[in-house]
Amino acid sequence: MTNEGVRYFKNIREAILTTAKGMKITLKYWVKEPAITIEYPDRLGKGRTAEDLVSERYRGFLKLDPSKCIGCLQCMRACPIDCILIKVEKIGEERYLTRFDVDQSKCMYCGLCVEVCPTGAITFSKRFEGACYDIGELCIKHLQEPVSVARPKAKKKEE
Amino acid sequence: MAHFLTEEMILNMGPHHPSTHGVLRFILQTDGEMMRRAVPDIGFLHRGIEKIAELVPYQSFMPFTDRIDYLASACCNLGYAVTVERLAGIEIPEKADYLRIIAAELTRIGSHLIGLGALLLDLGAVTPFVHALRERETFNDLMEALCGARLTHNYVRIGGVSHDEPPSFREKTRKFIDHIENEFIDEFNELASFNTIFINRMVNVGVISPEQAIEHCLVGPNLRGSGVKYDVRKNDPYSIYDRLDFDVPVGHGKFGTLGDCYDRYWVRVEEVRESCRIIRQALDQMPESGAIRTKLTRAFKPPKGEIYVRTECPRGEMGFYLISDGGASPYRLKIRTGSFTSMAIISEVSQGVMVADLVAIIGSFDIVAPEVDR
Amino acid sequence: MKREDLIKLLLSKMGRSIVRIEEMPNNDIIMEIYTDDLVPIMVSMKKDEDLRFTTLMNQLGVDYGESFAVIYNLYSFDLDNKLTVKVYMDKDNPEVDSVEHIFRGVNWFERETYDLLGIRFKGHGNLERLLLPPDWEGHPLRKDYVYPEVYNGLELKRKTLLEE
Amino acid sequence: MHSLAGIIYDFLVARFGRSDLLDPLFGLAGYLIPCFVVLGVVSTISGLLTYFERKVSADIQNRIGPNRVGPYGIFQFVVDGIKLFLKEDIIPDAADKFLFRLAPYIVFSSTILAAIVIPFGGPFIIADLNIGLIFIIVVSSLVVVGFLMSGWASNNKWALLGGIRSAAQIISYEIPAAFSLLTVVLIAGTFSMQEIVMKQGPWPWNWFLFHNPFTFIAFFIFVISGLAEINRLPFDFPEAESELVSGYNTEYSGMRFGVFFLAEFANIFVSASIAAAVFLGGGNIGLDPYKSGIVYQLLMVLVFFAKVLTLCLVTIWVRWSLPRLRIDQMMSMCWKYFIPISFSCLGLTAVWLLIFNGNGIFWRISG
Repeated sequence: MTNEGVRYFKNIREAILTTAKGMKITLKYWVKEPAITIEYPDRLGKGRTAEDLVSERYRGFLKLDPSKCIGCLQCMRACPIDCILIKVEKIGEERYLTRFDVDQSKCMYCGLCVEVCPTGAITFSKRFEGACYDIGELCIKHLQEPVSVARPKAKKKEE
Repeated sequence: MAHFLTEEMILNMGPHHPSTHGVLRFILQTDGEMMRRAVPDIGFLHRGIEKIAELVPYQSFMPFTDRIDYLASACCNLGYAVTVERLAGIEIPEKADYLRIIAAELTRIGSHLIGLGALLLDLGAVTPFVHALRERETFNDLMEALCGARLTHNYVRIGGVSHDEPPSFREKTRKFIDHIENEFIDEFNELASFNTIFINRMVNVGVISPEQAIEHCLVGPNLRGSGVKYDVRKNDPYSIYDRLDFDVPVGHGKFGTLGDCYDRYWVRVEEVRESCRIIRQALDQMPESGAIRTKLTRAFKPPKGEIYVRTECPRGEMGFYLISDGGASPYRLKIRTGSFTSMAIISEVSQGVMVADLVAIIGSFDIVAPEVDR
Repeated sequence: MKREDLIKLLLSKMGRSIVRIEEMPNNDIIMEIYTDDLVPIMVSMKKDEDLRFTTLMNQLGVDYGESFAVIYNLYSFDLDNKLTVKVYMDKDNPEVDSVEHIFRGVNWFERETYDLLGIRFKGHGNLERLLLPPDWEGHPLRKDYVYPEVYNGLELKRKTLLEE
Repeated sequence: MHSLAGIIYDFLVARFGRSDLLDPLFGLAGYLIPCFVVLGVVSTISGLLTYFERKVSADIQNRIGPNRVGPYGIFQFVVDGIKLFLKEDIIPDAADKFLFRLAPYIVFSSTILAAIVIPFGGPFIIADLNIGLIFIIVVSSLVVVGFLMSGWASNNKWALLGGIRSAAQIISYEIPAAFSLLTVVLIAGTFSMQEIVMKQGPWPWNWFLFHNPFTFIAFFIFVISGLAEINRLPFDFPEAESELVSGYNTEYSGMRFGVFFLAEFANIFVSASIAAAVFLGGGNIGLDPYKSGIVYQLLMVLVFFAKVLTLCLVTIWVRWSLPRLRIDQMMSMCWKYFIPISFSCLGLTAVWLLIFNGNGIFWRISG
């Protein structure tokens, strides 16, 4: 009986003590600790944009520098889900890039295409806001008109 | 005595229930609040990752391993990379090894933070969950600086890692693990783990004896919660875990019976501390500079063969059984995940508990639905 | 225990059932046995004092083209040994004995293998589809599986934006 | 006659003159006007409490909380109310339509009914019933009817479980709550709320809270059982969003859900005001509530609301600190701990009063 009785009061004491401890911590946060929320997107602070929030290596939308692209199609092959479509056509002597489309609605931002690019033509931008009304807008056509491919020869000699 | 006619109730819990992490479904057979049986119904997140593996090249499969268990993507990456490397006999640079371990253990911390927090959220305590997420935010920032993604890291590559450490990564990581180890866990314990209400909810609920746990192929923290001292990182070390000194926390019936929900919870809390220790050692030992990646041939093809490699993910052993026919993509890749077997044991553990206990049991197993379904 | 010793031990204990036994990468041993001997071998694996493979870590089915195989990964907590057991079966009638009554945790593994590869397990209590819906046709992990285009009136292939 | 209705009656008579025709109207107005005022005040306060709940939880969790509508987002609750009004009100096909529609109003009105006998400080009490405390205990159990009704009428198993849970919970916790209120009745010797307030004084040592150790315990038991009766977090079983989806109000949407929501926060206010009036001296500042000037009367109201607000904030604070119990633990807590303790508090207070001649612990300084 005494054991039971002792446990009865011990339970009450434990309950009060642990509850008080927990409430002390929440009180500390209530009174003292400041909020860490970032008020995205409209109150980021002066002159800050959404793209400043992310780090240097952030993997956002893909970006193409057509002047560097040598049309080697490695990124297209590396892509696990085939969201890049490149067409290279020969017009006369020159090779032209006629299409460079990236389907950002399918892209899973794995970075394999950026990794294999020998010239650094395809890179990640910091843009991450992809909300739009029509999913077709996410299929980004990087080239408006055919662009002649960069010559890889200079690079090859360096190597 | 009058005989009351009672009727059993069939309750459908999920797939859109607040406490079925992800998209799980249980068919509950209850007698009022008391539960007779809970039959799990899985497959809502089945994406056929094993089939995808047979279609894409070895390197290109890496992003898909992120999606096996999205809360611990670096650990899954590591497991797959180790499997392929062991089969193909690829040596990887020392620094890459350390970076991998740091990423994997940071992920383990991040994953456990969510696991612990979500369990508390299921039991009605919202504040500890938000506090855990606050800490996870730091982890997300660290990983973002390291590899550029916050959730699906895709950091590890076959033959190394994708990026070298960014500037001031070591200091930031040290600060983070110091904060977790010295301040956050203690506060979290005081706020939640040692609360009488929480203890009463968790002890003597969902008890799994060591024999039962082995019989049902439980792995990871759920097995260790039952008192079986088994950790792949210790028993079958991969990467550089054999160079690092850490303990394997096991459940010992801290407040109640051995193998109850509280033990599984407590093992996770302790594992966060151990991960902090591992990261600290890895940061100390990591070379200042060096190669981070072994170049593979463009069309990488491992030799013909079969291999089964086990790695330790936050939810337990993640095994990759890889069959290669010498082609560019795996012939067959079986991914054995921890949540799969934990999910299978639920119908046995949940006999005769209350509906509220089922929520605690699911939470204590730390089940992530995509890992069950793959 | 060293791998060579374990192979010798296994050969001496159950040599008659073993088709092939050899080393496997990652410090593992692969042992191919006759399909009919699966249950007695699994029982002795678990019960034998020298082997004590108390837990079944993984189970999978494979479509090898000309035949099916089921692979079991065993592990012994006490002796820290790993073993991979493999049984082959006929392609036309893939059927093997269930080991559910020996290792209870294999229940869902067998259901998954049945679901994805169509290998039937004799003596399994509840052999139903696990991951796929009950009215799904075919077994996706078979090499000759043709991906369906429509399921219950639902179009399964999403049109890519790239195809215009 | 010392009552708010009397004062209003006197004022109206003085303004419009006495006539046999208008006399019953004046008498009715004396009750109806305060009723509408209190309805408005309680609704506004419960709206404000939703704002406080969100703001306090945000502060505790390192977040910001509502901050867009009005200064510091204080008008958030108005916008929320408008949103709920505009939402589609869905009644499930299989529901019992009549009961489904009726339930929220029963819950809300039973909450508001208790406000009739709450002394808001000074003369501001709608009806100073001589059985005020009993009235509160009786009326607050009516909530159960509404909860059960909504749970049953929704024709949803989760909702039904929530309704049954609430019945079990509220009925059990009535007992310790009533017992702890009775300890005060023993000391005050009356059930009238206004008189209970008047028997206390402006200073803490005049309050019944510090009258003797047993009322001190009784206060905490009342506050905790109050939490259980109003379904706040350590005891929010009827809702239990992670177990029962949303409990009894799973199927409700639009303004019907809004009424439930409002009732929940009105409940917090009512429970806090009972505790403040009975244990913490209510709006007593040491002056006669009926004969002092209007400034002092308003000061009394201010004092009362300060105490109530503090208690409300504590209620919110508890919610964001603790996990939820399990239903059987909640029951055993009630029957094994609260009822015996509150009962012994009642008995020991009686003994105390006998031994110390009706004096409290601070009887020397409190005079």
